[in-house]
Amino acid sequence: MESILYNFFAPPVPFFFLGIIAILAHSDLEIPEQISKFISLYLLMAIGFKGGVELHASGMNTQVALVLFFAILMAIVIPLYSFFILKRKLSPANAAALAASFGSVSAVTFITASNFFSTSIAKPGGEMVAAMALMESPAIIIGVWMYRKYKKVDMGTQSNRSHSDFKEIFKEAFLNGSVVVLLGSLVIGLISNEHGQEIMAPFIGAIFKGMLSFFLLDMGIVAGKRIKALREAGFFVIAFGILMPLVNATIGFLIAYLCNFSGPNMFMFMVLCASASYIAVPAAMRIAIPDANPGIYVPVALAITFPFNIIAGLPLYYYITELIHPEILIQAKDAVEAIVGH
Amino acid sequence: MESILYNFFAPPVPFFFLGIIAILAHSDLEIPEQISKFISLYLLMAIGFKGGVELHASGMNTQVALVLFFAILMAIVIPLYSFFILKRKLSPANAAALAASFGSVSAVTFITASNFFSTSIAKPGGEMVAAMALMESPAIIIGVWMYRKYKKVDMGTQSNRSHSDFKEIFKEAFLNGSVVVLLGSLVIGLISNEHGQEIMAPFIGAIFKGMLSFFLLDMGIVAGKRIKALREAGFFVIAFGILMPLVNATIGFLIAYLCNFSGPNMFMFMVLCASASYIAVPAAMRIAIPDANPGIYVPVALAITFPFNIIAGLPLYYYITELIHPEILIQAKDAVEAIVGH
Amino acid sequence: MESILYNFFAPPVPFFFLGIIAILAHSDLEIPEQISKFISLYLLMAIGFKGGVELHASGMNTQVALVLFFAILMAIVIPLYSFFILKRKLSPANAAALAASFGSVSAVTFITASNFFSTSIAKPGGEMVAAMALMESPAIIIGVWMYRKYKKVDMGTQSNRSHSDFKEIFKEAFLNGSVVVLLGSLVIGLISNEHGQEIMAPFIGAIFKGMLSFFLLDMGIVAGKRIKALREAGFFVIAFGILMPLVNATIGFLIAYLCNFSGPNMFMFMVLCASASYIAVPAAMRIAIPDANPGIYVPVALAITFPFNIIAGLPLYYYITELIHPEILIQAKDAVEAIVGH
Amino acid sequence: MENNIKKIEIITDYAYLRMLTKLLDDNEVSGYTIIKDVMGKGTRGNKDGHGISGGFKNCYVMVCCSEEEAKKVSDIIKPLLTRSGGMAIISDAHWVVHS
Amino acid sequence: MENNIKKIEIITDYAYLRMLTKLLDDNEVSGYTIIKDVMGKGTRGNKDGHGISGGFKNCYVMVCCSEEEAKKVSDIIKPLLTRSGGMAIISDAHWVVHS
Amino acid sequence: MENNIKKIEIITDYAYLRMLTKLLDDNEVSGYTIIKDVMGKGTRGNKDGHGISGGFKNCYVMVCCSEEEAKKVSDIIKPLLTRSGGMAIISDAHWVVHS
Ligand SMILES: Nc1ncnc2c1ncn2[C@@H]1O[C@H](COP(=O)(O)O)[C@@H](O)[C@H]1O
Ligand SMILES: Nc1ncnc2c1ncn2[C@@H]1O[C@H](COP(=O)(O)O)[C@@H](O)[C@H]1O
Ligand SMILES: Nc1ncnc2c1ncn2[C@@H]1O[C@H](COP(=O)(O)O)[C@@H](O)[C@H]1O
Ligand code: NA
Ligand code: NA
Ligand code: NA
Repeated sequence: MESILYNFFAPPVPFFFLGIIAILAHSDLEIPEQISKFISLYLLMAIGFKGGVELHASGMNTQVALVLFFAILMAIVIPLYSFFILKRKLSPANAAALAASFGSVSAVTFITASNFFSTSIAKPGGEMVAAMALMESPAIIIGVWMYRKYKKVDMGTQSNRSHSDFKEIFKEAFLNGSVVVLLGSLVIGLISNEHGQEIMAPFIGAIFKGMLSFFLLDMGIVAGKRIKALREAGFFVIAFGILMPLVNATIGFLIAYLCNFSGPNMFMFMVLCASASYIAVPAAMRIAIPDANPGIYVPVALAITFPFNIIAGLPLYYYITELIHPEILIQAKDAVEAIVGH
Repeated sequence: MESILYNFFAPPVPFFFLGIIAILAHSDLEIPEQISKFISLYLLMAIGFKGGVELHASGMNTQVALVLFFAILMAIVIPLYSFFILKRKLSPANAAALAASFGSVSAVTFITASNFFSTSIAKPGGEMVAAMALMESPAIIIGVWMYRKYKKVDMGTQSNRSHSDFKEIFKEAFLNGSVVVLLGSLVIGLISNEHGQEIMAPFIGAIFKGMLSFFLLDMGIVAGKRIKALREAGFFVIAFGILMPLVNATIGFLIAYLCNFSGPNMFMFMVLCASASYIAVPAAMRIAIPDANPGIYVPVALAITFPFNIIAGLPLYYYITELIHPEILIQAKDAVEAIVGH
Repeated sequence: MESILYNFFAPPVPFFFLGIIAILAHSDLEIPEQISKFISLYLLMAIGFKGGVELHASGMNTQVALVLFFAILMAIVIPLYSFFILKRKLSPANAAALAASFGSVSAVTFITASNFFSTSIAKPGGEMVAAMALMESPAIIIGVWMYRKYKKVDMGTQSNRSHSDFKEIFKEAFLNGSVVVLLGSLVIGLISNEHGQEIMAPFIGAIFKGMLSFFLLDMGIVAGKRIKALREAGFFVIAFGILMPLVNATIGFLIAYLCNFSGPNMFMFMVLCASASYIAVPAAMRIAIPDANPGIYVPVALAITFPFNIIAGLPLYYYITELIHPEILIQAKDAVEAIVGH
Repeated sequence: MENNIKKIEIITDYAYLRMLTKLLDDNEVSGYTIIKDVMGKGTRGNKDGHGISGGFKNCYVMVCCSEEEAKKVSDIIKPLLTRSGGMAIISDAHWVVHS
Repeated sequence: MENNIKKIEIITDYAYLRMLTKLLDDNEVSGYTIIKDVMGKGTRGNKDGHGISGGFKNCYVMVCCSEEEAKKVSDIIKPLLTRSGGMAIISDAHWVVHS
Repeated sequence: MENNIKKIEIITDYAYLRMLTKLLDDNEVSGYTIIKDVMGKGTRGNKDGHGISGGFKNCYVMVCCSEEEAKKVSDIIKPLLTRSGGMAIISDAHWVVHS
């Protein structure tokens, strides 16, 4: 439990709350838009490169293969059952967009979760980053497919452009800027020699947490703004935004347990399953399902699920992981003692 | 004296002059606006966090309490006497806005002054950052209050909205983005454990001086542009921009001397008193006193008082501090020798 | 040969290709414009400051004087013969603009080339940065002079404004933002004491390669976009973009050989001669030769010559340098072993 | 082209953007468009756009609406613009597409 | 002032900018101007401009052309705008300079 | 709505913005508004807005003034725009607020 609070009274997390508080107090604080985009690309580049380097070190083995396989599977299955749950109360468009969000992942949640291991010897493998990269896009395709299947209106006008549209949707799903930077950096990290790793170390290592703090401040600001839109979304959707991560994390836990994932990988896999996308998916949905209301699917992912995961989810998933893999805690403590010096 | 020049032929200060020279030579050099804002937020975040950590280390003691008390007092008193001096030649609106500038502080002047201790063992305490945070806003309230009291025109139209306005003005004064980030980061630094401090160290430490150099380059560019507006301001105002820092620093010195502040704290307190705000105050003044001419109050603070403090003020205040606290110089020298190696 | 590939499978270079691939695959990836400008200014500031510090260390000697003399000479001669070659197929305006590009230099090519020495004991001297700074502008003047001499049309309207224009052109050539930052930072580095160098080290050193990676990603994106414009440019111009660097590098090599430049300086001098400007020159040309088509001169420099130099040119120039100065290779290997540890 | 409308364009100090949009929202103006990075020159001097020192940047707000709504908008923005400076103009246009 | 022209102004979701310009290019519209950082409010809620979460930012596209070309442009943008949301208006203007 | 005015809108290469505003200042044009980040397409190709390589970005300048002043502005900008490329249009408007 200590090691959990440990992460709570230390940057970057408190900056998220600073952002929310600033907005709720009607401060005019804002992070310039291009800076948000820069830091977001920076974080993806850093995490991708780091993951590639680690993947290179570990090589391809059964654990890696299992992680990647189940990551893709979850990215396909989660949006399916999410859609059928959501369809009971929402229009097919909104249900599909929200389902796609939850099937995809949140890179910032993933990165914040990595913090739990920053002083630890046990670390998640590079395959977790690869898993994240692979989980970004499939849910978008599933979401669009469900939407096409279940919406009733204007089939006439729609059918004649559905073919050209699908090319567009694949483009949005797999060629979205953030997917490209994450995957590209992963590949660059994978092919990089030691020289390259040394070269990038200060950029992706030293200033990483500071940049993440800054980004979380911005996330807090945006979440603060979006909170108001939640009234529009309604109780059902808010409950979904809190319960769904728990359901998905549980399934993630079972897979990780049955497949004998390492402790850190188990934790990160739960985080991936539990997190919802508020960057890549909304960008794709605007094009692919224009009828869906971004005033619903963005605030749920950003102002409900993201903070829920940060505040309650991560500690919970970590706690559960500890029950199965007590060594991650011990190692973390050792590492801290080794660093702090007593 | 050496230690003064020492800071002059080293970044970040020369970049300020590069900026001014570029503009006076009609170069098209410009720093993109969002970058300025980013670096300005970064500097506030870094200085706030650092101050919070140091304040946590020192804890609350008599010196801290005295520093904070007199900081707030000066932030109230300076704009009062400044206003009555300025009112002799300027309209109440301009006098109030300028008085508020001088009552508030310049974070960049403060940060540049901290440079004098970067290789030194003696350092200003975290309470100085807290003092700076507390000095940002009160002058705004005083300025607006003086303005309301002394302007004669359209009392009729004004009075009926003065109530709602005051809420607005408090918001501008205390919820200005830069105040929020500075105070928020201070609090986060204060509650942060060792883990958090380690995490932020490279971001707020290593690249800090470089970012400051960049920002000073930008300040130079803006000061260069604003210099032209000074003709409009006139001799009285220019003289005020040079003499007022000296007066305020003297009062600051007396307080620091009588209250037995440490050497570095004495120096920093003089700097806080002597500096004038060109970020938070103008932003608030645009709303609170729209009749005041930003073409007067911004150039004085930015193109007169800021460079005056950087060029002549800081060395002078440092020199005076040395007379009382010769140990800060010796320690600085020792530290340099310890680092440079002989 | 190894040491060449060495640089190829390591950041920053692969990020350039990631950018090109993203655009050719129709990804929506884009780097915000103000971020590009920030990183570009950062790179110039860092390289300038570093060069100034090194120049300070080496002092003025015969090698330095020779380097600077021949740098300026090449910046005058290259645009002259380039113009007469290009005039055979292009309008005087386009020929002059393209000639000016090739006479000037590409800071990013220079910086990428410096990478070859990042783990090496042998390093190019600070005079190479000074040479780069001096080579930025003369070609612009030559280009405009050639254009004025050889264009036939509207002499009447032109002549009466040609005087005021020349002032404008000098301003564009020597007061361009990037020239000012590079030269200014060089001077600041030159006058900086050890304190200043320490202060800037993390900012200009540690994160430099990461920032360069980011910038190359952006360069790749822009090059990808400009590639389409090359059809417009035609075969002659494309061939020029590949052959001219080879010719210029050869002349650079001969000068370096005859003047007995050190190995690293020889290599860097070839790089300076071979590279073409796509930042400072196009900015000046828009004003000085508005009839020239930026759809021709920018893509050649950016989408042909830049990638050619990065992919084939740098390794080739390095290989040739090795034939004359085998010690640079050995030292590089030693350095790597010293760092990597066996 | 039926659907005659009025287009109101407002340029004022950036610091007042929040108040201006609040005013429009409170008066239930159905739609407006904002450009945040606007510079310019007027009677209150040069707005050369440097963000950090406040008061040197404008914003642009455009409202398309019916003639009656335009009258209402004009009335509600006048006091604010008198205080904040800046200008507003109105011109004729027609809808091509509007939801 | 001869040279009567029409000015069409389109404001829509930023995500659709690439499609919109492709449409204009494919239909050989000779010139247009784009502003990328545009916020606003309409029937589809607040576009407060935060880039990273998509769907909260607009773009502005202006086309100046002859009356006939304006008809063509109106026709080609209507289906897209119906899908993407946003608005388009048309008004009268005259060339001062045009190449 | 009294107060008939003319609105001149100029779009040209960003590199020429400094010259253009100098021209307006030198000729004592009382007010203008600038938008710096403007892209577009015209006879001189695509301005896709990438800042570092120059020549691929536009600026937008708007001047509201009386009819006579508009004539003057038209005359003074024509030579510059002929050199720099770009376009200028003029249309009718009315003051709502102007200091
Ligand atoms: N005549 C005008 N034409 C275009 N824009 C104007 C005009 N007058 C003022 N503006 C804009 O309105 C802003 C504020 O005007 P002012 O309050 O007169 O300084 C200026 O910075 C310009 O952007
Ligand atoms: N009446 C209007 N006047 C000005 N801009 C509008 C208006 N209606 C909509 N817009 C703009 O068009 C965008 C999309 O509109 P909508 O699809 O109705 O949400 C809004 O965000 C506004 O920027
Ligand atoms: N017909 C038009 N409608 C709107 N904007 C135009 C038009 N023609 C040119 N432009 C703008 O003016 C810029 C320069 O035009 P040009 O000099 O023709 O390449 C273009 O990049 C566009 O932003
Ligand atoms: Na998920
Ligand atoms: Na003060
Ligand atoms: Na060259």
